[in-house]
Amino acid sequence: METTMIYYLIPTLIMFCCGVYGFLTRKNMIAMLISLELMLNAVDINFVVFNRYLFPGQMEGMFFTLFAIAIAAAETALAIAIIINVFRAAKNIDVTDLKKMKF
Amino acid sequence: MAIPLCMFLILGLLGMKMSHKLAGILGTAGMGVTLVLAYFTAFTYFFSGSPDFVSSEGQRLQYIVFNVDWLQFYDNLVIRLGFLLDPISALLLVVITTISFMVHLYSNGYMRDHHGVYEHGFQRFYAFLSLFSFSMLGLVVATNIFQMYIFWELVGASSYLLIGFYYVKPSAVSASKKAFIVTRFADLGFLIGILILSFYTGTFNFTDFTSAPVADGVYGVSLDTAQGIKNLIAGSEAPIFMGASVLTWALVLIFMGGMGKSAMLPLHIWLPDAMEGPTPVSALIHAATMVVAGVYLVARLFPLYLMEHSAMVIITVVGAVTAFYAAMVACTQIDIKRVLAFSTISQIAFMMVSLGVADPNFHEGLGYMASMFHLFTHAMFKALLFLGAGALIHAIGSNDYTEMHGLRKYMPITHVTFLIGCLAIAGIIPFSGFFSKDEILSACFGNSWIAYLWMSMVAALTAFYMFRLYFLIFWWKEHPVRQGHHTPHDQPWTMTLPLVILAAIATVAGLIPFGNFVSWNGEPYDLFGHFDWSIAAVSLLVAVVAILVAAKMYMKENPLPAKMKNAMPTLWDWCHHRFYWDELYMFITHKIIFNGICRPIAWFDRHIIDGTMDGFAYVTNKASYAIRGLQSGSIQMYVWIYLIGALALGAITAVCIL
Amino acid sequence: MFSNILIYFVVIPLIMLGGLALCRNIKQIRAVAVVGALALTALSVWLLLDYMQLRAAGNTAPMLYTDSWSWFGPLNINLAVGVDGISVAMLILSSIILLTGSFASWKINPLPKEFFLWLVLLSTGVFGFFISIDLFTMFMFYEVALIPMYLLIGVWGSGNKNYSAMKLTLMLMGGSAFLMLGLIGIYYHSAPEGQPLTWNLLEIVNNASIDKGWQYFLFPMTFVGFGVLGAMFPFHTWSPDGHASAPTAVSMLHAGVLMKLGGYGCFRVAIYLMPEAAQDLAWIFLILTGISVVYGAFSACVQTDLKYINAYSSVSHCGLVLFAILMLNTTAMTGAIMQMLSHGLMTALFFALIGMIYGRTHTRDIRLMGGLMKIMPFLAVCYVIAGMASLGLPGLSGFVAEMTIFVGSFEHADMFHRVFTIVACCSIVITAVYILRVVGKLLFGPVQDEHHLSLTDAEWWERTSTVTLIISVAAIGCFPNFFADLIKFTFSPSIFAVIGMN
Amino acid sequence: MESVGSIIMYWIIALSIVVFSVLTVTTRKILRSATYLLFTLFATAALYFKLDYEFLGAVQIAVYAGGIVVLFVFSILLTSHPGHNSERLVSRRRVLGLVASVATLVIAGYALVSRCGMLCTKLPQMSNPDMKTIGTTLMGSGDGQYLLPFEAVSVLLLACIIGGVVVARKR
Repeated sequence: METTMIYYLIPTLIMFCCGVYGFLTRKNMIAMLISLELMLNAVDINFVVFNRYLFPGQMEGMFFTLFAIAIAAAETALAIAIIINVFRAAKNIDVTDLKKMKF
Repeated sequence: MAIPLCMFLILGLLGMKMSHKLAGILGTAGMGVTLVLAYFTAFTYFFSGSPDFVSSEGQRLQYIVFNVDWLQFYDNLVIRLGFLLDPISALLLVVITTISFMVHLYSNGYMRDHHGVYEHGFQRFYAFLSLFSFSMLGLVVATNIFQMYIFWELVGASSYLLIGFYYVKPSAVSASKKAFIVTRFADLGFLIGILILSFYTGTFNFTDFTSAPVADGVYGVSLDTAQGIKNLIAGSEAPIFMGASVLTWALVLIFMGGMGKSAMLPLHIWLPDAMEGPTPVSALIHAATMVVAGVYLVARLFPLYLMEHSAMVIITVVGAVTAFYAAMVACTQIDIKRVLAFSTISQIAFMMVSLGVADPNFHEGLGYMASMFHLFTHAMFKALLFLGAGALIHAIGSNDYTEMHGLRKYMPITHVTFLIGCLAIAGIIPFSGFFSKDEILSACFGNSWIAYLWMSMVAALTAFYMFRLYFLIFWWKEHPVRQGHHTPHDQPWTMTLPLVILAAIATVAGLIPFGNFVSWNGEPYDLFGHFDWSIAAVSLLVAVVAILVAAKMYMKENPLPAKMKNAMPTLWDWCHHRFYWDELYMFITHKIIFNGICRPIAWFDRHIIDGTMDGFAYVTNKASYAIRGLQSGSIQMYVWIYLIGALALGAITAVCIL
Repeated sequence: MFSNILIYFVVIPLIMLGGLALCRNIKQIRAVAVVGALALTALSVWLLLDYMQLRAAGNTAPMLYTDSWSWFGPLNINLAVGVDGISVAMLILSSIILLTGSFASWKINPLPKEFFLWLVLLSTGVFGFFISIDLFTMFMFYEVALIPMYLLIGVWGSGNKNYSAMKLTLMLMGGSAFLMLGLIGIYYHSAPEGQPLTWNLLEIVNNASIDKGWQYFLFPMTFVGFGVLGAMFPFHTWSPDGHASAPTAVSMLHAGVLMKLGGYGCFRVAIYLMPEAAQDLAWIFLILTGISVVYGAFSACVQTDLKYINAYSSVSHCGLVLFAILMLNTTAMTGAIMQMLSHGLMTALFFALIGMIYGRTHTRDIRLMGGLMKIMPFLAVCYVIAGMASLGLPGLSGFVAEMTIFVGSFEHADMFHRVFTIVACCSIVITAVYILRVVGKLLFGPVQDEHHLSLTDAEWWERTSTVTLIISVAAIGCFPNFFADLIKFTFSPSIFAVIGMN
Repeated sequence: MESVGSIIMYWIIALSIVVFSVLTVTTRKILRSATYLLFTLFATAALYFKLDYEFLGAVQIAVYAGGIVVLFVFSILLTSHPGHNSERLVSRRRVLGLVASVATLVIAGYALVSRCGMLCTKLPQMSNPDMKTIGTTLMGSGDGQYLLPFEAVSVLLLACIIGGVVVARKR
C-alpha cells in the first residue's frame, strides 16, 4: 500500500470537522479555544503535507506552519489571559451567559 | 428750523433719568420751545411772502427745507429724511405743537394724585410724549411717502407705549396690543400701496407725485404731474389688476393705512379701547393728532386721488358709513371717554367724506379746504373736550358718567369750557365747529344731495349725543356726594389753563380766513365770500333742534331716556355693543386665526414636520436595533453564518463543476 | 502667511483656545474670553475701515485681501482667504455676538473652562467660514462650527437637552451631506476640460464651466445643504428644540451667527457659482421660503415657551433672508444681508435677555410670568426694544432690512413673485401679534408669581451685553445707508452679469 | 512500496488523530478534553516526523504540547471547579453542530476525492532539511528567506506578552 497524499488529508479533514463541531457546540470558552486549536492544527498539517508531496526540497509550507504555531501560541496566551480576566469579573466563562459587554 | 426734531430725541432718551418735577418741566419747556419755533415757521411760511413760499401768482408752494438720503434702494429709489413745508404741513405743525404743548402742561397736573404725588413712571410718560411729538412732527413734514411710513410706524409705536402706560392693568395692555396690531394690519395695506406706487413710478417723493418744480427745492401743486403718473401707470405692462387699475389699487391700499390710523369703519375697533391710556394721551394722540394722520395722508396725495374717481368714491362711502355708525354708537355709551372716542371717529369720518367729495370744479375744491379746516378746529375742540373729561375723571375717579351728574356747581371752569367744546362740535354759530362743519356740508351738497342729507343727519346726531353727554354730566340731578369722597372741585392751574386757552381757540378759530392759507392747489380761496348761508341756516337749525331734544331728555332726571331705550331694544342693544364689531374681531382673531390657523400650524409643525424628522431618526434607530443582532458579539453565531455561507458556496461550486 | 489680516480671525481664536487651556480659575477664563473677543471686534472694525478705504480708493476687485496657501496639493486644496462687503459685515456681526455672548455667560456653570473652549472653537469655525474662499476649507470650517454645538447643548443645556442636541447635530449633518455632495460636484466641474480643477470660488466663477445640466443637480444640493442651517421650511425643526435647550451664549451664537452661515452659504456658493440654475429653480425654493416666513410667524403665535417663540420667529426671519436672496436682484439681496445682520443682533439680544430672565425666574413659560416690567425694568425695557426691532420699528434694524427686502422683491412684476412678496409682507403683521403677545404677557400686567417680586435687575455684565447689542441694532436702524453701501458693492453688475441682474 | 513499519506507523498516527480529535470535542470533562488535545498534538508531531520534518515536529511538541496545553490546563484549573461536568448539551445544538460538521466533511471530502488524480502523488524523495539550512532560511534576508516575518512574529509575541500581562494582572 502506498501512503499517498489523500491518506494524510482525510484524517486532517476529520480533525478539522471535529474542530468545527466543537467550536459550534461548546459553551465553555476554553473548550471553544481547544476546538480552535484543533482546526488550526489540521490546517498546519495540510501545509506540511502539500509541501512535502508537491514541493519537496522547498520549505515554504514548513515555515508557514512554523509561524502559524508561533502565532497560535501567542493567540492562545492572550485568549487565556482574557478568559481568566472575564472569569474574575463574571465568575463564569460561558459565552451564552456573557452579555454584559454586548451592544 | 427743524432743530426741534433732534431735541425731542435727546429729551426722550435723557428723560428717563431725571427727577419727576424736572422731567415735567423740561418736557413742557422743550415742547414750548418747539411751539414757538413751529409758530414762527408757520408764520414765516404764510406771511413772509418769500418767493420760496408763494409764487408770483399767489399760489402757495411746497418748499423742501432739507432732504438727506437715508437708505438708497437703487439709483433713483431713495428713502430720504427731509422737511417739506407747504400749507397743510405748516397747519399741522401748528396744531400738533399747540395741542402737544397744552397736553404737556396739563399732564403736570393730571399725572399726580390729589396730594400732588407724582404717578409711577412720570418721566417715562414725558419721554413717550416727546417721542410721540417727534414722530408726529416727522410724519407731517415728510417729503416722501416712505418717510411718512417710517414716522407713521413710530407714532403707532409711541401710541402703543402710551396706551399701555398703565401696564399693570390687563385691559390697558390688551388695548395697546389691539391698537398696534389693528393699525399694523392697516399699515400692511399702506406698505403694499407704497410698493406698488413706487414700483411704477420709481420714486417715493410727494413732490414727484403731485407737484411740478418751480425752482430748486420749490414745487407747486400740479394736476398735470398727477395725470402724468396716471398715464405712466396706464402705459405700463399690466395697468389693470383684477378689474381695477393699478393706480386705484395703490391708492386704495394706501387709504387702508389711513383707515387704520384714522379708525375708519372696519378698522376702528382700536380707538375706543385706546381710551385706556391716560386722558391727556387720548386728547393728544387719539383725538387731535395721530388719528388725523389718515386724513393728512389722503390730503397729501390728493391730486393723485383726484385722478382715480373710484378711490374717491370709496373714501366717501367709508367715511359716510363710519360717521353715521360712530354717531349712533356714541348715543348709547356711558363711559365718557368712549363717547368722545366715537365722536372722534365720527368727526374724522366727516373729514374723510369731505376729502372724498372734494372736487376742484366745485368751489375750487371746497371739500379739501373744509376737511383741513375741520381738522384744525376739531383738534382744538376735541382736545378741549378730552382735557375737560380728564379733569372730570381726575376729580371723580371714574370714567363712568352715571357717577357724575350735576357737576356744574362744583367745577365751574370745567363746566364752561366743556360747554364751549360741545357747542363747537355741535356746530353752533359762532363757535369754530360751525364754520368748518358748514363747509363740509356745502362740499357734500356740491357732490350730491344724498351725501348732504346723510351728513346733516350725522351732524344732528353729533349735536344730540354731545349734549346728552353734557347734560348727563353737569345737570340731570344733584351730584351724589358719597361718604369718604371729597367734593369734586376744579383742578390746579396747570390743568385749567390749557382748558381755557383751548376754549378760547375753539371759540374764535372759525373766524380765521382759512381758505387764504390752505387749499388743495395752494391758491387762496375766499371762504367767506362764498359762504352759503342757506346751508348754514339749515345745519344750524338741525343742530339746535338736536340740542333741544337732548335738553328735553337729559336736562332733568326723567324717565324719557329709559322709555326710548325700551321702545327700541334691539337698536339700543346693537348700538350699545358697538354693533358687535369687537365680538366679530374677537371671533376672527381668536377662533379663526389663533385656533384655526396658528394652532393647527403649530401642531402640524410639531407632529407632521418634526414627526417626519423624528420618524427618520426613529426608523434609523429601529433598523439599527433590528440588525444589531447580527453584530451580537456571539462568535459562534458568526461561525455559523460563515460556515453556512462557505458551505453554500462550496456546494454551488461542486454542483457547477459536475 | 501672517502678513494677511484675515488669517488673524482664525489665529486669535486659536490663541484664545491655548490661553483658555492654561487658565486656572474663572477670572482668568473670563479675562481671556473677553480680551480675545474684544481683539476680534477691534480687528473686524479695523478691517471694516480699511476695507472702506480700499473701496473708496477705487479698488474694484470682487474680493479684497485675497491670499492662498497650498494645503493639500494633489487635490488642489488651499487655505484661500478673501473678503467682500458681505463677509466684512458678517465678521463684525460674529465678533460682536461673541463678545456679548462671553458677557452673557459670565456665570456659566459647571465647567466654565470647557464651555469657553468649545465656544471659542465654534467661533473659530465661524470666522474661518466667513474668510474662506476655498470651498473645501469653507466646508471644513463649517463643520468645525457645527460639532461643538452638540457638546455645548448636550452638556450645558437645559430641558430635553440630549434629544435636542442629537436632533440638531443630526439634521445639520444631514444638510452637510447634501452640501458635501454639492461641493464635490462643483469641484469636478470647476474648470473646463483639461485644465486643473480648483476649489477656489473666484476661479470657479471666472471659469464658469459648470454646465447647466449639472447646475440643476448641484444647485439644489448646495442650497438645501446650507438651507438646513438657514432653517428653511421643511428642515427647520431642529431650530426650536435646539434653541430651547441651548445655554444662553450658545443660543445667541447659534441664532445670531450660525444660522447666518446658512444664508451666507446659500448666497456665496449656491447662487454665486450657479446663477443660471438659481434663476430657473428659484421658484421652488421661493415657495418653501415664502411658506417658512408666514409659517414660522404663525407658529410663534401660539407657543408658550419664550425660546420657542423666538426660535419660530427666527425661522420666519431667516426664511425672509433666503426668500430675499432668491429674488436675485441687488436690492433684495442687500436687504437679505441687512436682514442677516439685523436678525443676528436682534435674536442674540432676545436670547441673551431670555437667558437672563430664565436665570432669575427659572421658567420660560410665559403663562407663569407677568409684570416683569416692575420687577426688572432694565431687562424688560431691553426686551421691548428687541421686540420692536423684531416687528420692524423704524429706527431699529429690522425695519430697514425688511423694507429693503420688500422693495427689492417687488421689482419682479409677475404675479408669482408679487403674491409671494405680499405673503411675506403679511409676516410683519403676524410678527407684531406674537411679539406683543409675549411682551403683554411677560412684561406687563400684574405679577403672576409672588416669588418673582424678590428678583433683581440686570448685573453690570448683563447690561454691557445687552446695551452693546441695542446700540448695534440702533446703529443699523438709524444709518442704514452706510451698511447698504458696504454690502451693495458686492452685487455690482460685473459679478452678476451672467444672469442680467440689475 | 513502503515498508510495513512505515505503513503501520501511518495507521497508528491516522487513527489516533481521528480518535483523539473526536474525543476532544465529545468529552464532557474539560480537563479530559485538554488531555485528548495533547494526544492529538503528539500525533500531529509524529506525523511531521514521519514526513521528515524533524524540526517542525520538535517545535510542535515543544510549543504546542509543552506550552499551549500547559496553559490550557492551568486556565482550566483556574476557571472551573474540580469534578465539574460541563452541562449536557442541548440536543438541538448538538444535532445542528453535527450536521454542520458532517456537511463540511462531505463537501470538503468531495472536493478532495474529485481531485483524486493529483492527490495520489507518491511520496517523493527528500533529504531532511538540516538545522543549518533552516537557520539561514529563517534568519536570512535574501530571496526566499524569512527574516521579516520572523521579526513580525517576534514583535507580535512581544505584544502578546505585554497584552497578556496587562489583561491578566490584578486590579
